[in-house]
Amino acid sequence: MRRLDRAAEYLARSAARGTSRRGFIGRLGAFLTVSGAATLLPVARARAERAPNPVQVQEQGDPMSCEYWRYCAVDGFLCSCCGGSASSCPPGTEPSPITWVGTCRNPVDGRNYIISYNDCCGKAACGRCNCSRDEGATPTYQPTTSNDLDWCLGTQAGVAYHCSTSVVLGPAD
Amino acid sequence: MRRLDRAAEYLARSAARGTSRRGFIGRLGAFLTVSGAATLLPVARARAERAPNPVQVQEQGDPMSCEYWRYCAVDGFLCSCCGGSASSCPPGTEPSPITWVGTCRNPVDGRNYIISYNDCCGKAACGRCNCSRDEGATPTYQPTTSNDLDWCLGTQAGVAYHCSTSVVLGPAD
Amino acid sequence: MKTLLALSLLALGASQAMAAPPKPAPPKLAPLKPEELTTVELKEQMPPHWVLVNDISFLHIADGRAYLIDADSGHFLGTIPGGMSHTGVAVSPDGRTAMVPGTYYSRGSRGKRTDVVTFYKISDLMPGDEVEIPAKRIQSLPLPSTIPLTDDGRFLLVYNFTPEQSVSVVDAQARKLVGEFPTPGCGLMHMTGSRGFLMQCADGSLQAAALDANGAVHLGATTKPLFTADDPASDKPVRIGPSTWLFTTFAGDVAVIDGAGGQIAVKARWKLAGADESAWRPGGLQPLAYHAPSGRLFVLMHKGGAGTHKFPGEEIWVYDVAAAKRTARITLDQPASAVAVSGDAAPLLYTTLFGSGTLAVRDPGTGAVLRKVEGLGSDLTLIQPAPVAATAGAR
Amino acid sequence: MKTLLALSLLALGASQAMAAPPKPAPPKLAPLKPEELTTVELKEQMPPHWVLVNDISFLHIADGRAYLIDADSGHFLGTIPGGMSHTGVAVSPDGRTAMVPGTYYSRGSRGKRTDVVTFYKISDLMPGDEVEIPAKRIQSLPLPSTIPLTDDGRFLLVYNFTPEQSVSVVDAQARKLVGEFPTPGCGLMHMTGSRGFLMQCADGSLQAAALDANGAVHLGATTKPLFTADDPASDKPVRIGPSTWLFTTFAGDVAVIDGAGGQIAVKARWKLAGADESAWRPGGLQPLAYHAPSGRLFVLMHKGGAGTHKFPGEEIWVYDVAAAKRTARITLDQPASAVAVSGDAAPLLYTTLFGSGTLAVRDPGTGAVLRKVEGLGSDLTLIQPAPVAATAGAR
Repeated sequence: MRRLDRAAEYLARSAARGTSRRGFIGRLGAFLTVSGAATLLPVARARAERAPNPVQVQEQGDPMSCEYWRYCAVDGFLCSCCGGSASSCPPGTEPSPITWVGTCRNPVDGRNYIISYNDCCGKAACGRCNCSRDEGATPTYQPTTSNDLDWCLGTQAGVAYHCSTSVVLGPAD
Repeated sequence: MRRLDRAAEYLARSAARGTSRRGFIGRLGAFLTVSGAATLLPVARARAERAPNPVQVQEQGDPMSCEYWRYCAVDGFLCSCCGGSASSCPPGTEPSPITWVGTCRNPVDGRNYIISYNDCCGKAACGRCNCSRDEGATPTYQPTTSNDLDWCLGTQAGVAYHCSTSVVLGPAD
Repeated sequence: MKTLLALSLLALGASQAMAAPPKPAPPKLAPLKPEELTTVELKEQMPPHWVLVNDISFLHIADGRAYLIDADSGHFLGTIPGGMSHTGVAVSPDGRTAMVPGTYYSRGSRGKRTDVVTFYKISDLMPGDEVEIPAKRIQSLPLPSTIPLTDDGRFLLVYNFTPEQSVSVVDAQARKLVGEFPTPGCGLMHMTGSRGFLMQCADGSLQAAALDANGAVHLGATTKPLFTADDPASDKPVRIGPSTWLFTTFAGDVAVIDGAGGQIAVKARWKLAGADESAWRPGGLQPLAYHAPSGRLFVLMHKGGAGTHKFPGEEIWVYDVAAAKRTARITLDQPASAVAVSGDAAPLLYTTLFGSGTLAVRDPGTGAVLRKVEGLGSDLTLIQPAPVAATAGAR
Repeated sequence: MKTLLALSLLALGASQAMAAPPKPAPPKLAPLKPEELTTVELKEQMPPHWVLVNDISFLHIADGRAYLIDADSGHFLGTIPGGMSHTGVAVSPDGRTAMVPGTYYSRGSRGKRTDVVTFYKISDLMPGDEVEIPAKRIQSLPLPSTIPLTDDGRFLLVYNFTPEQSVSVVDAQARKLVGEFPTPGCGLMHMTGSRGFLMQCADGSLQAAALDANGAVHLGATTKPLFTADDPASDKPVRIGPSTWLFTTFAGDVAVIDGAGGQIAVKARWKLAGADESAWRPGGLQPLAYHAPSGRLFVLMHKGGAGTHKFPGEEIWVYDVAAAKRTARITLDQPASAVAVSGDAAPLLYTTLFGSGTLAVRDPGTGAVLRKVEGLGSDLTLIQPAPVAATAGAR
């Protein structure tokens, strides 16, 4: 949990700089997205088959296509094509516990959702289904909304980027 | 020089197996090709600019083309396209002290020459001017005439293959 | 940073996908639920139609890997990382464990070399135990017989070439190195029975060898040269029985060789091509596949002369090995540099072409493409179907 | 093993080069002499028209590298290895030494991480001294201001992001680590004078900082936000004077900012595009290049809306910076994701497109292609011309 402590520290410092625009809520969401990630670490998991998470019933579209609504700000290889899904890492990879977030509109219900773009890490690039959409992405010095950073830095060993997920955190509105 | 000692040992053992066909002379040539390589190691060299070796006056053709006569059994990236030449390694690479040999005919004088296909090593693949001609190449268990092996194994640290040279050792006939 | 690849697509004139303008909201639906990010876990045992495809990543050869594919669905299941000059993955006979001999340098392509065997559970594809082995593993074109397992999965053998030749033995049960054993003049380990193997020697002879109960290698009898200098046996034979291997020469001569009990005997010699087909030769990186339940041999064949032993096949020729007879010629829609066949009774035929990034799943009777799995890196070499033992037990 | 690549060519129908049948020997010539294999050595100092081109090798990101090119001849001179997420090479002002911040893992893409700065002499491109630095170097899209050198070449700065932000300082003379210094909330080091630099902060403000005589970083004044949240300044500004940087926003606003003496002042604001050109924006991985002797700014411009800041340029727009006026529009034959210009009085303009593997060498007046250097990997990112100081002294 050390990394998350650091993230909290970082957030506190950033807040102290007086930033209060869209970034801040994003930051909080982003850096704390997978706060339960430690319990998900493969070493701690039971050994039952665990299928990729499916998409939810109120969704339409193909999660293996870059056009899929959740991917409005994704930038990388789609985990759906790499042995995972939009919200599951492929076997043998580790989800980044901190990451950046975007806001995408679900065309089925017309609502905006906060999407967390966690990287799956620990193996070199999957190389399948490259999908690059920079909608709302910011420069690297605004990290919580930047897709130019390798977010695998938050994993146990800071290991290599493999693919990107797009996890629904909740409604944005 | 330890590697060369081993090569000599290996040759002795191979000879003891009673092999006397084309392989043996090839082997001797191959494994002792760059016997002076130790003196060429960059750490031991003076710091004067050293241009790539040119081709000899009795030759014709383009050493940056896979069609060039010396390359009849080369297999890899031509050092001529990587900062070296047919008989020079690019800067910052180390020639493999042992390697395999082939025999190519120089169209200008009609003579066959023994060509030593030393690898240049220590940086990842150059990636330019890939040239693959398997004329006379043998399986890996006949190593001295095999181009399926990474001959960088003979360098100081057994480092990565960068590109291939084609050095004239002398007339084959 | 992953937007980078899009730029090249743009250069090709593809337009960037932009979000469609929002439409009016439909009648109220319950909002999507917050999700928990999970990590996929697989079956514990490879089913018969899972297959590993190896990518040597030639231009970035320190970063080889294997892709695990479900050939029935065409789904990409996961990735197993390799190392410098990745050869392949040794899968335990029960299909539960993958063992990956890998070579790493402390500074990428240079520095201190470390060779290890890393154990992965198929169920989670996570790097588990690691056994350090002598940093001498052969760096070459990938050959399955450089990393064989004993039939019971107990010992993993790794072929070394420095150019001294030797075999490292790893106890896959105890997960420790047994030792390194010299095999002067001979290379590759073609397994013949529970502990025996054949090696190929530079003069065209074969060398028998065997592991003892502790995994130590003992050399046995040597044959006289069995192949001529002008037409050597390929280093890519295929196993057709517990102690029997089928070798092909560059020109397409077949030799069936039995190594039972450390005795080496040539059981049959025949030719792949008829007298009127002398232009046809076997070729590729993995030119032979054998389907034990039906006794069929699949061979990648092309037209070409001397020095074309790595040319991809234009056709697959199918043989009844017991009868030493060709039974079919399959014309390929695309050339193939590797062929393999699943070991079960309802098999799938697999082909790939180096550089294509595509695995073709075929009907072994007709060669018809059932499906293609694309986007598998660029430098696919060996295809490894699920082991036969797993095939027997699974599903 | 290098025959492998030929297979894919064969698949495309290319025929394999075979040796021509021998012709009758001509009149007797002296036979070729036995040759000695040598290793090339280069000039000690980069001449003005040598240029480094960086390849991040995105699909095999542990194996980045820089290619050294002679842009006058188009010759490929050599390779400098990078590491994981290769950013670029810091070249000493005298053009004699290349410093490469690199990240390595003990098992390729995983395992123990080690970050080092490796020193290469330009003359031999051999890895020399190595300084270990905190294993925190930012892994991102390559940005030159993550690895700047002080103007005198004494200190190398490396930007860390973990997500804590800090700067590691290496004494390039003593070849040792000075230390790591926190820079909370701000990143990148844009050098302003002999020891000063500017950082960009998340709220759109700038932070002044400076090194003391020992290389320790001390933070100075901070501005109020200078850019709006909706149109942030790019993290790819270009230096146009000893203490002055030209920033562009995503939408194409220009801000010229001086950091002399640790005081930060906006010297000018103008727009790249006219009112009737609002669809045009700067974009790419290296969108800006500045030629100091002529005061010209070169900008990669494309048509696109929000979120297109990494789109490659369709044109290069040229500006007289002092006059804040566009002086030329150059239409490109191929889009470009990076632009750079040599620092000498008779400059060359360089462009590349990520994914093309090609460096185009151009006339900076007309944009005409003088020559192309091809086969440079696949994922070219930053172009680094020889340093200006070397330019002044060499040739």
